[in-house]
Amino acid sequence: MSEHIVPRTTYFAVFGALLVGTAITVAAANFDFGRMNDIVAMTIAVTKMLLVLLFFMHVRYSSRLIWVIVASMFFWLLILLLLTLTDYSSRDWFGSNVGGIMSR
Amino acid sequence: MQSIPIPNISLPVPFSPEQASTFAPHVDALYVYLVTLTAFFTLLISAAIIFFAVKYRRRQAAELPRPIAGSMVLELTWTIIPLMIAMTIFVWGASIFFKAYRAPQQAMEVYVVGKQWMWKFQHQTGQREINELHVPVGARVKLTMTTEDVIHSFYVPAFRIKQDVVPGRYLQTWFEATKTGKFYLFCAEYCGTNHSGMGGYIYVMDQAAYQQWLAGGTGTESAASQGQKLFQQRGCASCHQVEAGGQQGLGPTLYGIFGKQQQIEGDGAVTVDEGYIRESILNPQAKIAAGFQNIMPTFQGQVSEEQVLQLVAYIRSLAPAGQQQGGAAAGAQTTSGPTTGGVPPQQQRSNPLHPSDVRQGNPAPQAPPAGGGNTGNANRQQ
Amino acid sequence: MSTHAEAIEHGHGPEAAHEALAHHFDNLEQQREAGALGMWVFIAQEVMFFGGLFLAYLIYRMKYPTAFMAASNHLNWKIGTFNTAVLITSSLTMALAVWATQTGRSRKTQVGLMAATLLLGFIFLGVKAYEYNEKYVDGLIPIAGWFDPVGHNVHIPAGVTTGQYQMFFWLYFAMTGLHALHMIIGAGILLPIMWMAWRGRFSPEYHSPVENFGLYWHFVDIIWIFLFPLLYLLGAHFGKGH
Amino acid sequence: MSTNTTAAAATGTREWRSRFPTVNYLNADYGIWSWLLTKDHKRIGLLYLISVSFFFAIGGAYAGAIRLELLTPMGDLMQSSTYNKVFTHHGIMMVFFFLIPAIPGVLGNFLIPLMIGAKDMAFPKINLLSWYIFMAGGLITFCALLFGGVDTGWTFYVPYSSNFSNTYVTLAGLGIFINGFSSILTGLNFIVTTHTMRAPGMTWFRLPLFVWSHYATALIMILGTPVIAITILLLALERLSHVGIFDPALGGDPVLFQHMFWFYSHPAVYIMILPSMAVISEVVATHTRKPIFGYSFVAFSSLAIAVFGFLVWGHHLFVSSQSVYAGMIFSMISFVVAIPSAVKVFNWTATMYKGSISYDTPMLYAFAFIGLFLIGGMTGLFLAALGFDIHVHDTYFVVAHFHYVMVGGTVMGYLGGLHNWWPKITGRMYPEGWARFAALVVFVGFNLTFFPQFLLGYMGMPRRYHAYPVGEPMWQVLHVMSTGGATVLGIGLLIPAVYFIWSMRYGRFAPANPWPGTGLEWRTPSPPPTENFLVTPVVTWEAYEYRPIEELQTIGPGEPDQPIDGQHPANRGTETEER
Repeated sequence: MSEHIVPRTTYFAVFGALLVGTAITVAAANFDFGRMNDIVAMTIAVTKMLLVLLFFMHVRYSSRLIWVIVASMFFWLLILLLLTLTDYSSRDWFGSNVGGIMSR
Repeated sequence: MQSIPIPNISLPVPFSPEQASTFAPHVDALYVYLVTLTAFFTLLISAAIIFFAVKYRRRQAAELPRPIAGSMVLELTWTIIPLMIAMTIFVWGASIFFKAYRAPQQAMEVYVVGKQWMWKFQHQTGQREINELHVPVGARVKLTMTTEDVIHSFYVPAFRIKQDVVPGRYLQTWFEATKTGKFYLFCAEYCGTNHSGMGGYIYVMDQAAYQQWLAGGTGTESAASQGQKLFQQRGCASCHQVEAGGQQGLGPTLYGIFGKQQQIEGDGAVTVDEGYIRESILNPQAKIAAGFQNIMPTFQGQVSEEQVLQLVAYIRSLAPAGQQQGGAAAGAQTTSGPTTGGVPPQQQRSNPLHPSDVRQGNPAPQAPPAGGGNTGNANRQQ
Repeated sequence: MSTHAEAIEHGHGPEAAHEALAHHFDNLEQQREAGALGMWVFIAQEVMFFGGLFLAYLIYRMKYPTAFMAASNHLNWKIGTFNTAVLITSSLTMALAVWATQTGRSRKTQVGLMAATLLLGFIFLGVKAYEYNEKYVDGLIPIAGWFDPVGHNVHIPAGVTTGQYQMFFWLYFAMTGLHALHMIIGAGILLPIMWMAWRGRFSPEYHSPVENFGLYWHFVDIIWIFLFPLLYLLGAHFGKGH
Repeated sequence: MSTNTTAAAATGTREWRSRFPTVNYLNADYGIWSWLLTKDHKRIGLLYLISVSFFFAIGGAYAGAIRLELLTPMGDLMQSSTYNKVFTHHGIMMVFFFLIPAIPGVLGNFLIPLMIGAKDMAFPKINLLSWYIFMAGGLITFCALLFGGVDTGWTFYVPYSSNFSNTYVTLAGLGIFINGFSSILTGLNFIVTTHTMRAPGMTWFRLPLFVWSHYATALIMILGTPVIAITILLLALERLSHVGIFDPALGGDPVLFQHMFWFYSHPAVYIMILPSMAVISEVVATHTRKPIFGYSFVAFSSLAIAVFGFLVWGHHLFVSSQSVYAGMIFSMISFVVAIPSAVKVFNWTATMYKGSISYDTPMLYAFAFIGLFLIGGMTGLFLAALGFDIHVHDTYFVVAHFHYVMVGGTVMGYLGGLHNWWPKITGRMYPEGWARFAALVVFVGFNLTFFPQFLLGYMGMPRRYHAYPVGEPMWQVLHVMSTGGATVLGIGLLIPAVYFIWSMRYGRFAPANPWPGTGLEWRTPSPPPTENFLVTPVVTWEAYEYRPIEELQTIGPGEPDQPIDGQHPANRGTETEER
């Protein structure tokens, strides 16, 4: 497997897209979309991250093994976040008090 | 879940603590099931290994057995059957868990505060105890618990109940004792130096003895009336109305507020429960009732966890008769009167674990002589 | 993915004698691949390391949304935006540095691009230090005894406790501090790589250190891409409503 | 031949040298720096062997102190504050500095490159670095214990560890934090090595199961360890700044610490047991002369354990005020994760069917492992059952359960593995008779120590108790049994320590393939040369493909092993001294 050389123009294009993404996320933050605020911000951040991963970090041109590693690190991060959230988001479901009230 | 009948076993199981609550037979039945399964599989595999080891022992140094690659049928068999057995355990275990965590609506309530290294109890009727809890047999007892310092765990082996208490939160557990007697209470979550000394007894008494015990206290006040005093002392009344129909003060009127939905500043509403009241006393800025100013000072550090619980009891009592939440089923009436003998709990040492290790300490400051409670000799090391 | 088998097919050839080839590898291709794989595995580890902080952020953010928005308002989003642009630019120069070694550009180009990366990294850290100082002036350092926003005339809105405020700043300092630490470590690694580049060690055949360092630097950039909206932009609209 | 020991040894050496290359990894270089600066994975394995043995001895001494204290219910041997430190030190030393690094550090480092036909790990310098990091972490923690100790329990639960304990929590935490990076780097090396360094013809499904299991272990090390690192870092920062994200005073939740702690520490249990399963797979195949029944099921069950092991940490929080629904999810997945372990046990048992089963010491440990791990695993199902766990959580039942897994599983596997590869590591045989005797002593002592603890736990004895009720004579009876068993176990563990050291000087010389096994490690001389194989091996056979011994090739110059001559392998060595 010989390595792929990404043309310079791609790098500049990605750089431009990242700057635009930053501008959009800053602009969007000044509007209140209610519950969508976080979704908008995170969508932009994930897009920017994918650009960096795929082009700057050459994942787009890498072996399947690298894809598997990238996928698994997000998978494990999601395990950590989501399974912990199952606890915090459902603490109040079971009766009003049992299982815990947060206070202070 | 409740529709599934949970098996129980009332025969004594060897090497198990007494069965003294309604949960105990259920837990023991599951235990017997699990031990049977384990014994079966251990014997099965051990027998197979011993049989193979003898039958197929190496007889000649150079022998070369025929290789066997594997068998899909066998693999699937010993994947699926254990999985199904495991799921039966899961369902059984979960059904007991649900039962243990679904607190009954009508129950006698006791407030519990864990503290390095003692358990403090407060009855709705005012009795306070340290490292001892007197309860009537056959009554449902709901414990509302918190801790003043680190995490502790309320554990009564004979009742098969355990619940960690976490600082900053109220947690609940409940039991219904089925047997009179004296049962160990332990702290099961490691909590520091004298962790193994943080224990005592649960006294389960028949109704008559329990009423006698209740009457045995001198000058006991109900938790609510203690809370009422605090309410006055701390000047809460200058802002909060406590009577029906009175004029709204600077803070919300507290009459009848318990259990209601309260609109708060910003969005949303909260149910006024123990946790919300506690939060509002200690961290008043956190959730401000809609339409009020953020002017209430915090009482953090000025009232103890026990006193907060008394205030909670008082605010709960501010409702038309009959609508009070929960309700102390057994002995809700405030009792006070001369000591009539009965059970002399003062004789009981609170620390069952190591009598040699009991240190004489100062009386717990927040535990005035209360009915039947061990007061002075709590195993305090600060 | 090449194993020895392929390696043998490729033949040991003249490149087997390359000075950078370690004794236990068959050829540079295998060595390069092992290096890149190792770096990716290391990055996976880093993701989980920051993951713990993101988890804490997520939990408390859910519990105290208002407090986090209000506290976030004390961060200067303009400075944050500037720093984001700086870091993205440094990622670009690093990507170009990798490109320069891959295509065998002059060592001046290689070193120049790396120096630009380093410089941008220091600008980022300098701005960060300025921001930290600002927080110090406002009494927002979340250490017990130091945290005193009220005493520094910082307005804390209703419905928010100072404890929750402090929680936000604790997480802010932990997350940005750890990120900054990664940048400082990165700068420390980049220096010897620049030295190697100056000595003309890198060529289209051998440039693993630059490539792997690039992966690390981009990863640090990605962390910031998330920290920026989560910490700085959270409360941007909140201030307007009040 | 000769009756003089020295002369015999010399004769043996000469004969041995005539058969095998004279230079091996042990005598290639001399001097302390040739060890401390070595990049040879085999020497690094030996460095780990020395250091984990040291930490195991310390942990074991603390265990002895615990058992002595519990002989009586009164808590009269030491003060409660001392006792709390003793069990904390026991846990920290055993978990972080013995159980986690033992098999991967010693046997994994030594064997993985040999088994896949590589000259070394992919990153030899990082491999050495990971040992230094391990030692730095270990010694810092050890200093914390010496200066005055830690009394939080190895679980470091907040807020006790953050705001209340005034012992050396930060220093010990720092040691564990540093040690985490050793684990991460070891895992990184295993993964990259397995991917990129396999010999020609060594496909994934020709890999010994040892490598599969270590690959799964490495996954957990990479993805789990960083989370405990950040958790301990946050705890240390909280102690330093006197405030932090777990502090209830800020609205923090102490239970979040437990989530983050167990996110690593539950999978860490699989870091401890998977390498042991790796050893057992090899030992069972070698000593029954049969391929492992259902190779691919055993291989994939390791990966399944690694993945599902990450989804069950909440079963440590059933009574910690975790949500009831989260408890249900974690409980259910906990039952699922038991299945791959069960599959392994069934497959090992099936491998013995129609095998040629030897009673050599490694196989005795494999028998012990299967039986004890079965009990340990089944009692894990007890604890995963929500309603049942309420009663036994934080009692001796839990203590007994994890000792059945950790000692009955990991330590048995470690000892079995050490015996199995001792001839390869040192080029000498251990004394078989003593070894079988010691295995029996360990087995008996182990069961006597830990079985009573199941009963104690169900009767309600909480863990980490310095004293227990005097009014319960049965509790004391069981504790006395346990202490008696611990004495036997301790003696059983001392015997191998003595004869292993003895055999390094006086043991019979080992042939390249004493058992014989089929793996690549058995096809190179004992001890192996520095770069493992004299020529790059080309693998043309499947895993565990047993053939008549004459057909087993040795890699490189040197004769194949002698045909099996009816002698026990221990007597089959080239050294023929009469004893």
